Amino acid sequence: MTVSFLILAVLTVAGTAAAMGLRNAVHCVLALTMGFAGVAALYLQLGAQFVGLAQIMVYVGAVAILAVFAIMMTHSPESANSPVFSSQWSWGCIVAAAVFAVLARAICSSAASAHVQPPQPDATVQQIGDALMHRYVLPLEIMGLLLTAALIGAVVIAMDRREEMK
Amino acid sequence: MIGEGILKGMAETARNFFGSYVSKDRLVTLQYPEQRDPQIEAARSFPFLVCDGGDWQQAMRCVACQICEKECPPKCIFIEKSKDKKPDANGKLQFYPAVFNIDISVCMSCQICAEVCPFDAIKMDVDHDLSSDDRFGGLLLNKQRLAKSNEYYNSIHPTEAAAVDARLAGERARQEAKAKAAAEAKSAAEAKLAAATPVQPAIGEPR
Amino acid sequence: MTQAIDQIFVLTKHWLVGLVPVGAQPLCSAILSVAAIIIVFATLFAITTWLERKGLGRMQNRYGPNRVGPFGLLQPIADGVKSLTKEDIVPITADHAVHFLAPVLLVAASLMGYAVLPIGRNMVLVNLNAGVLYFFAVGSLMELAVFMAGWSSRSKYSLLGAMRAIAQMISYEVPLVLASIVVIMQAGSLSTVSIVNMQATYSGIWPHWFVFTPWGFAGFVLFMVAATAESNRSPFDLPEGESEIIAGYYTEYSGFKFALFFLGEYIGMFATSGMAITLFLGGWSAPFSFSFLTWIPSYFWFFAKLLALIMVFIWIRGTLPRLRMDQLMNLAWEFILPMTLLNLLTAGIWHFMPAGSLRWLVCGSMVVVPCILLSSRMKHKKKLQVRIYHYSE
Amino acid sequence: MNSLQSYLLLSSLLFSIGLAGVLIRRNAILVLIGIELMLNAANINFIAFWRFGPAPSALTGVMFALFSISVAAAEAAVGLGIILAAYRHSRTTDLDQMNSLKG
Repeated sequence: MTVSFLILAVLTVAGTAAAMGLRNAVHCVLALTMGFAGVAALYLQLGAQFVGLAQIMVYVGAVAILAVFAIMMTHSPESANSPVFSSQWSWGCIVAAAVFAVLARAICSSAASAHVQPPQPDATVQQIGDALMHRYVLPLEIMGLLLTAALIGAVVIAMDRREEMK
Repeated sequence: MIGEGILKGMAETARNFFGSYVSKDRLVTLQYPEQRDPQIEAARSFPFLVCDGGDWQQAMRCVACQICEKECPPKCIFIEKSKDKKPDANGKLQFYPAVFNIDISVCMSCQICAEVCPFDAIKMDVDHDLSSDDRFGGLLLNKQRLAKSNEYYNSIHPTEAAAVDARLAGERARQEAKAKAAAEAKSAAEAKLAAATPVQPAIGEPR
Repeated sequence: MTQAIDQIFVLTKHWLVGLVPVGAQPLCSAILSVAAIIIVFATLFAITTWLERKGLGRMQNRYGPNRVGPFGLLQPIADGVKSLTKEDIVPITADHAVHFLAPVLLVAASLMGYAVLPIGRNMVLVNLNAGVLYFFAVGSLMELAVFMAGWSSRSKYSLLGAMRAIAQMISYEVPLVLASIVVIMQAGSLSTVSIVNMQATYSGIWPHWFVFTPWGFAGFVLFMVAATAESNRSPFDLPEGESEIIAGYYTEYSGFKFALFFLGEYIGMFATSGMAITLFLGGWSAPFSFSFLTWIPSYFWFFAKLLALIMVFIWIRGTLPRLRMDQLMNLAWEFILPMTLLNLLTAGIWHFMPAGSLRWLVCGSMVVVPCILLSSRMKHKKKLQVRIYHYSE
Repeated sequence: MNSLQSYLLLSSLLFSIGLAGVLIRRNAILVLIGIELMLNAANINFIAFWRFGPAPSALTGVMFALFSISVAAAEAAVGLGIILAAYRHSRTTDLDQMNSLKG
C-alpha cells in the first residue's frame, strides 16, 4: 500500500463515517462531499480519469447540492432536539459490522485478490467515447431515456399540487 | 432582436468613457479637499456660539439661560451656569456659561437651538469637515471651540447676520432711549422741560 | 531567439528544477508552476480591481481612484493593507468551522481550474486527457463553497444570497457546458492543449479560431453570457444585489476573509475567461500569421486576450442594470438553452457539409433565424419587457 | 504497490458504513445518502476490477461505473423528490414517525 492510497482511504472513510454519524444534517452532507471527493481521487489513482471527474461533477456538484437543498426545505425546528439515530440503532450497527466481517473475510481469503498491479491501462476519453458509441450504444440510449424519465418524474413528484386541488 | 438595446447601451457607455478623457467639462467631480464648491448661504451644519468683540470669554452673547439645552431634541447640549456675573459686551452684568459643551456626534443639525435662543447667541455654522481620530473628545466641542466671532457669522451667513445685527442694534437703541428717557424724565420732573422726543439712532452701527 | 523568448519561462523552470536532487524534482516542478500561477493571477486580480474602478468611473464621468500613487495605481495595495488590518468578525451563532472553510474552499476551487489552462506554448500545468471536464468539475466545487458561506453565517441575507447564487450557477452551468461542447465535437478532444493546437494553424493569414465560424461565434457569445452568470457578474449579480440583500452570501464576512471571497470571485472570472479563450479564441495563438505578430511570445497573446475579455466584462458591468430573478431564469431556460442545443446541431451540419459559401449560408441562417425567433417570442411574452409598477404612482 | 485486496477492503468498509447509515439514521435524506454511499462502494469495486482484471482494454468496468453514476444521479433526484412529497404530506422526514401508508 502506498502513502497516497492510505491518505485517500483515511480521507474517504473519515468523510463517510462522519456523514453517517454527525448530528447536524448539513454537516453530514458536507462531510459526505469530502468522502465523495476521496472516492473520485481513488478513481484518478486507479487511472480512470473520466470516471473520477464525472464523479466529482455528479456527486459533489449535483447530488450534494440537491441533498443540501432537500435538507433545508424539510428542516423543522423541533427536529433539532429529537434523537439522530433510530431506536434499533444497535441492531443496525451489528448487522453492518457483520456484513463487513463477512466481506472482509471473503476478500482476504480469496486467491484472486492477491493480484499485483498490472501496467497502467489507458482509458482515454477517445476510447471511452468509441466504446460508448459502438459497443455500449444501447445502454447509453437507455440511460438517456432513464435520465429524461427521472427528470420528469422528479419534477412531477416534487411539484406542489395545491393549485390543482382547488 | 435580442441584444439590440444592450449594444445601444454599450455604445453610450463607451461614448462616456472616451468622452471623459476628451472633454474636461464632462467630469463634474471636484477634487474635494483642494477644490471646493462655493459655500451657499443656506448651508447649516452644527451650532456655534457668537461672540461680540475680541476676547471670546468676555464677549460671549450667551447668558446661560439653558433654553437651548432644554429644547435640544437629541440632548447634545450641556450647559453649566456660572455662579457669579460678568459684564458682557455692553458692560451689563450677566450670568455666563461656565461650561458649554455640544456633542456634535449626537447633534442632528435641526437648528432648534438657534431658533429658540432669545439672545441670538447660538447660530448654525457651515464648517462640516470635522472628522477626528479621537472618537469622543474630538467630536465634543467645548466653549472655546464653539466660540466664534460675529464677523465670522457675518461672513458665512451675511443676510441673516445683518438682520440679527439690526435687530440687536434696534433693541439696544430702544433700551438706551428708554434709559435716556427715564433719566431725562427724572431731570425734567424738576426742570419741567418740554417733550423729550428720543431720536432714533442710525441702523447699522450697533457698537 | 524568438523561440527562446517564447519559452523563457519553461526554460527557466527546467533550469531551476535541475538544481534540486532528482527525487524532489517532480514536487519542485509542481510547486514552481503553482506558485507562478498564483502570483501571476493574484497580480492580475489587483490590476483588475484598479481597472474596474477606473473604467467604471470613467463610464460614469468620474475620475475613479486617483489618490494612492500615480493614477491611483497603488490603490490595490492600499485596499489589501486595509482588508488585512481590519478586524475579523465571526457572528456568534455562526458555524465556525464551516464559516472559516468556505472562503478557503472557494479560492482553492477557483485556482484549481488553472491547472489545465494553456497560458502559452508548452505552458500548461498538466495536460489532462479530460481537461475540459476537469475544468467544469472543479467549477462545480464553487457552488459548494458558496453554500457553505451562506449557510454557516446564520443570516437571512447570507442564506438568500447563497440560494440565489446556487440556483443561478446550476441553471447556467448547463448552457456553459453545452456551449463548449461544440468545440469538443469539432476538435474531437477534451484536452485543452490539443484544442488550442488545432486552432493555432493558419490558412493564408487567417487563423483557424473556432470563433470565426457561425457555430463558434454563437457558442462564444452564449458561453460568455453563461460565464458572466456563472461568475456572478453584473448584470447577473443578483446573489450580491446590494439594494436587496446587502452583499449576498458574504454579508457576514469581514476583513481578510471578505477579501478572499473577492479574490475567489475574480480568479473564477479569469478562469472562465481563460477557458473561453482556450475554446474559442485560439488560446495563445496570434490573431494573424504575420511574422511580426508571431514573433510576439505566446503568453503575451493569452494575457492580451484575457485583458480584452476582462475589459468587456467591466464595460458590460458599467452598462447594464441588474436582472430580476424570473428574467434571469427565463433567459437561461427559454433562450440560451435552446440556442446551445441548436448550436450543437449547427456544428454537426458544419462538420459534414463540404467547405464553401453554401455551408456558411446554411449554418449562418441556422444561428441567426432561431435567435431572432426566440428573442421575438420572448419579447412577445413580455418576459424581458420593462417592469410595470402597479402599486406605485 | 497497492493490491486489489486493499481497494476491495476499502470498498467493503464504505459499503458497511453506508449500510449502517441506512439502518440507523432517522432522517430520510441521510438514509438516501447512505444508499448513495453503497453505490459508490460498488463503483470502486468496478474500477478496481477493471484495473486489475485480465482485459482492461475492453473498458467494461469503466462503462459500468459511468452508467452506475448516472443511475445514481437519477435515483438521487427521484428519491429526494419522493422525500419532499412525503414531507409535504406528513410534515416530517423522520422515518420512525412515517409509519402509516394511509393518506
